Amino acid sequence: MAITSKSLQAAAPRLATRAVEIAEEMNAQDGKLGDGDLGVTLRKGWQAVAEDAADFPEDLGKAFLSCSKAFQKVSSSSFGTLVATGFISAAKASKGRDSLEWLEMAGLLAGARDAMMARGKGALGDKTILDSLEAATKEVEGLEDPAAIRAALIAAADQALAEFRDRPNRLGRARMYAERSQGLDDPGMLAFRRLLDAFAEA
Amino acid sequence: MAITSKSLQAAAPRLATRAVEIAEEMNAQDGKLGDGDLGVTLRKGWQAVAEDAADFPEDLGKAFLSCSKAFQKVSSSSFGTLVATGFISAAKASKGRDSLEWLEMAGLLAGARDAMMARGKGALGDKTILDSLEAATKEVEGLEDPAAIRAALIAAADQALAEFRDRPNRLGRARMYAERSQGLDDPGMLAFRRLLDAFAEA
Amino acid sequence: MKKILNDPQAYVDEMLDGMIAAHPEIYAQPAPRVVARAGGMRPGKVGIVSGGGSGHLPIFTGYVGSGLLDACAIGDVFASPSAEQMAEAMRQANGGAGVLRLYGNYGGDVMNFDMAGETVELEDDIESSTVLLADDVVSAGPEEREKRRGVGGMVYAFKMAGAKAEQEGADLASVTAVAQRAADACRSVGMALTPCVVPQAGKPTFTLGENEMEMGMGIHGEPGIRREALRPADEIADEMIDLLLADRPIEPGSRVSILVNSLGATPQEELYILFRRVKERLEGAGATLLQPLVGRYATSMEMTGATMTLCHLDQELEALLAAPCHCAFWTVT
Amino acid sequence: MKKILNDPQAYVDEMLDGMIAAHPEIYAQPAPRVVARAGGMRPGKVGIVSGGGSGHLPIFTGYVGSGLLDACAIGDVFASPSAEQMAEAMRQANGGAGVLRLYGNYGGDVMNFDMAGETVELEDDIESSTVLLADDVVSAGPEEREKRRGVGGMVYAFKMAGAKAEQEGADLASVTAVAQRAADACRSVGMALTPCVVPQAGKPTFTLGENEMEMGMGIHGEPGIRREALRPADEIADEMIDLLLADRPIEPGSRVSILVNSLGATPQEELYILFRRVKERLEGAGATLLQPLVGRYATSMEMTGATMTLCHLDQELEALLAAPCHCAFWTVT
Ligand SMILES: Nc1ncnc2c1ncn2[C@@H]1O[C@H](COP(=O)(O)OP(=O)(O)O)[C@@H](O)[C@H]1O
Ligand SMILES: Nc1ncnc2c1ncn2[C@@H]1O[C@H](COP(=O)(O)OP(=O)(O)O)[C@@H](O)[C@H]1O
Ligand SMILES: [Mg+2]
Ligand SMILES: [Mg+2]
Ligand SMILES: [Mg+2]
Ligand SMILES: [Mg+2]
Repeated sequence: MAITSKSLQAAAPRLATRAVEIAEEMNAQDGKLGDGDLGVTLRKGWQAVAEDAADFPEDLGKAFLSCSKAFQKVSSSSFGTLVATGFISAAKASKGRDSLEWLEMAGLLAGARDAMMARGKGALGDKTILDSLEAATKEVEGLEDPAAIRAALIAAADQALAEFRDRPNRLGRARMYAERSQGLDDPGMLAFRRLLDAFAEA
Repeated sequence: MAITSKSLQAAAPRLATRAVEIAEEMNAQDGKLGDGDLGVTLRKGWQAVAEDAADFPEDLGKAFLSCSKAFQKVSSSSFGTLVATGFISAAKASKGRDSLEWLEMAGLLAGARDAMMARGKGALGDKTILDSLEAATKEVEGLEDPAAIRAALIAAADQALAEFRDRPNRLGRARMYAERSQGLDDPGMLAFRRLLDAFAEA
Repeated sequence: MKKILNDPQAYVDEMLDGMIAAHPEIYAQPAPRVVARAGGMRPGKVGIVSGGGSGHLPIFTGYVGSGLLDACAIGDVFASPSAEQMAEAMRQANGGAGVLRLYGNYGGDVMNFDMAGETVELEDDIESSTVLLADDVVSAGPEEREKRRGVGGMVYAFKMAGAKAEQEGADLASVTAVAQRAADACRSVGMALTPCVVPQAGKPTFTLGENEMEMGMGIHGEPGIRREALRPADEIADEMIDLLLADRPIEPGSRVSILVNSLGATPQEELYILFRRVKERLEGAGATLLQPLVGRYATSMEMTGATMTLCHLDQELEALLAAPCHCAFWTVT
Repeated sequence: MKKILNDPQAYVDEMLDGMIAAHPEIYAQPAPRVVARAGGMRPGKVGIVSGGGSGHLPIFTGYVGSGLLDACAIGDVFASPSAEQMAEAMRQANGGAGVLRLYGNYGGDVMNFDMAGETVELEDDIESSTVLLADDVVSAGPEEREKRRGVGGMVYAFKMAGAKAEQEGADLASVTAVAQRAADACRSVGMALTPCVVPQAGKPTFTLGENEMEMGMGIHGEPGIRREALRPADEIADEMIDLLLADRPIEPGSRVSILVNSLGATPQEELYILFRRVKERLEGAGATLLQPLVGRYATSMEMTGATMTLCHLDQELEALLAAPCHCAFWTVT
């Protein structure tokens, strides 16, 4: 087994369903210190991906690009743009190939992390989705069994949340309220964790 | 004795003093249904007349014109303009003369009433200063003793107030609140009455 | 009172100082509370003066400029200027060809302008005429049209009469006739959501409930026709257009302009939302809509609400509306 | 929520429809939420695009017009447009000579515009550049200038870069350089008295006491430097000028322009009261004040408050500021 256009196609509706389920919780979490649109962003973005999934080309690079386009079309909030950026990085990494090995997952995550860092001018430690990706990259390094990768991702996401919960936000809207952000989960990090449940069911 | 530039000169400071005394009461009365500036108008207007009084020319017509100009200079509210208009009418009536007989008082009042009616497009019965002037004109008709004229003016002013108190305002700002104006003295009519006290002291 | 000011008594004079300091190439203040064109009066041109209370910028003083007014007298906030100030404005606007007094139908203003007219006719030998705007349809019935308040129609009348007066050879009679036609062509209506504060009074001009609006309210807070819960923009637009068309219907082939005006705080965004519907309605009624005006053309400081003025055009008025003009608030090239 | 609207979700789209219906000779909407010049793009001209959240008219879309912007992408109220909309705006502004992205420094906007730039560079072969406005002096210290928010400085940058791009032979590098110089020349500061309501949120962006003001507040209600009792206009003007001059002093012989801007509800009258003092201060500091702008140039719907932008001119910027331009909100002839 490997990561293919078909497997993306299969995952898309599950992620969209999960995004719908968590939308309200994510809006609320984002609304505590931000503009409360994260749930909408996730729902619209993943639904757009799911809608386009039927037409995903065989070329995995192009399939990832379709995912990016879908997010760009419907979302303009930071998280949507960052996800779209992550997909572009994956598209570049898999350009011209029909599949990636599971072993290459760590590389995909690291690539997305770096691209999103460049896009959002963020740094590790700012308490954002970047920190979740960093933890995930480390955790899946060297793994090639999808079930193990799945478990590692969840563990990494939980661990990042726990590690950063009491630290202040240094990026995004919440940074204006750095103090008040201590004790609150970063909404983007929380969203990452919640979305992984869709993989867990697979 | 007669009405001369000198007698106007003498009356001016008394009226100014009286206007200062009643300013607050008149602002309050005007403020009930209007813009609350009647006291200011009276105070500024009569003070301007009193200031210019030293330079009143002998010609009674020109002296009345000076009174009009003084009011025009400092006041822009309806009452000020109407008073200025009344003075113009008196100026026309006494043009080229050094004095008027007291017997001519009724004619002066009637002339002022008509000029103010033309200026303000008002009618008798609208519950305004015009109704006070109408009553005054009738009451002083034929009188030639200043003391009798004084008493007649006061009686007329009181009588007009009593007659119109419970009727609705049909002109000026208060007309917008016709019903609420019933039971309230028209501020312009009240001002006319109060200013007469300055004559009474003379 | 959430206003940016120093001494409330100085509100008008400091405002005028600032306005003239900001646009010295357009405005001058030759006497206190009298604003005239910076370039002076062109000899032989019919002068147009207006005036009234402060607090309505760009009305009145803002519209002094080429193709518009020649001079204005301006009073305290929402109060008439004095007759003497109006007389001075007329002197400033005297180019030897007569002066038109063009302003809104408010009792105090009318008395003072009439008196000023008599003064300059006598003392300065200035021939003059008067045209009053009485365009607010809810302020009096059609049988008493002349009693109506003057509101947004002034904007059209200033523009059209102003353009006419710039024409070579236009005399007082023809400028007056155009102004009267423009005034007669306008129908206006307003609605309000929140009041403004007159600086010298220091309190709101009226109060409305948290979710209330008043249809038909005047620009100084004069009572309208109905208080009710705030309605959707399209319904507000519909009722305002209905009121305007009931007073003067659109005839087949009519050419009209409309002013969708903010009283101050209502943002441009919301004017466009209203305009969107207004345009549908007017075109639906068979009119051709020309040169619409959407913005802050006649305000009441920070009042929230909107007014609409429908101007029924004829060929000359249409051309005059399109003619060049320039002031700090309106430039047509 | 005392706003005139229909469905809050439709606020932006109905506003755009109305705006384009009102000024079809100036604006077109070739794709949803993308506004371009009605006349299309002149081949060979460098394109200038901007964009950002709605609710700031005339910013952003209002400044599409000759001598100004070529296209804009516009998001929901106070929210970034999507990267795809920005890419489309760049396509519309593509005359084959490259496109400058000129906009305010807000995280979401920057991410999306960067992404859009990469997209059109790859897919449409459009060369492009970026200049960010970061002019709000209280939003970050001088050592972190690049982190500042972009506010009223946009008005000057649009005007100057827009005028440059109209010049025959101006290439992307020179238009970008002028835009950067204009951006670097601007210093801004704001203050607020009352909030606005974002239609989709339905509640005020912040709360201030009955008699409170906040100095330094951002146009979306971003925290300022101090809440305090409302002060007199001259003191407000003084503190704002002090903040601007502390960040960049006036040098002997300096030529400057200033924008005294209403956030929406603050009336023109009060801007002039502020300007009166501002002019005294700037001239007192030895500057020559040129082409001041006093009005609603960058708003936050019905917010009450004012912003000031001081623009330090050089010879070219001064000429570009005076060059002709035309949009629904600003005409220079
Ligand atoms: N510049 C950035 N770099 C990395 N992550 C970011 C950045 N900005 C926001 N995020 C992440 O996105 C989340 C917020 O997303 P979203 O609600 O879409 O942002 P907004 O509505 O403020 O544009 C944050 O919790 C954070 O994890
Ligand atoms: N058109 C008019 N004709 C006659 N009297 C009038 C007229 N308008 C107002 N008045 C009188 O003036 C008084 C109000 O004066 P004032 O306060 O100066 O008016 P305002 O402030 O409304 O212009 C009224 O009480 C009434 O007696
Ligand atoms: Mg958000
Ligand atoms: Mg957002
Ligand atoms: Mg009064
Ligand atoms: Mg008054």
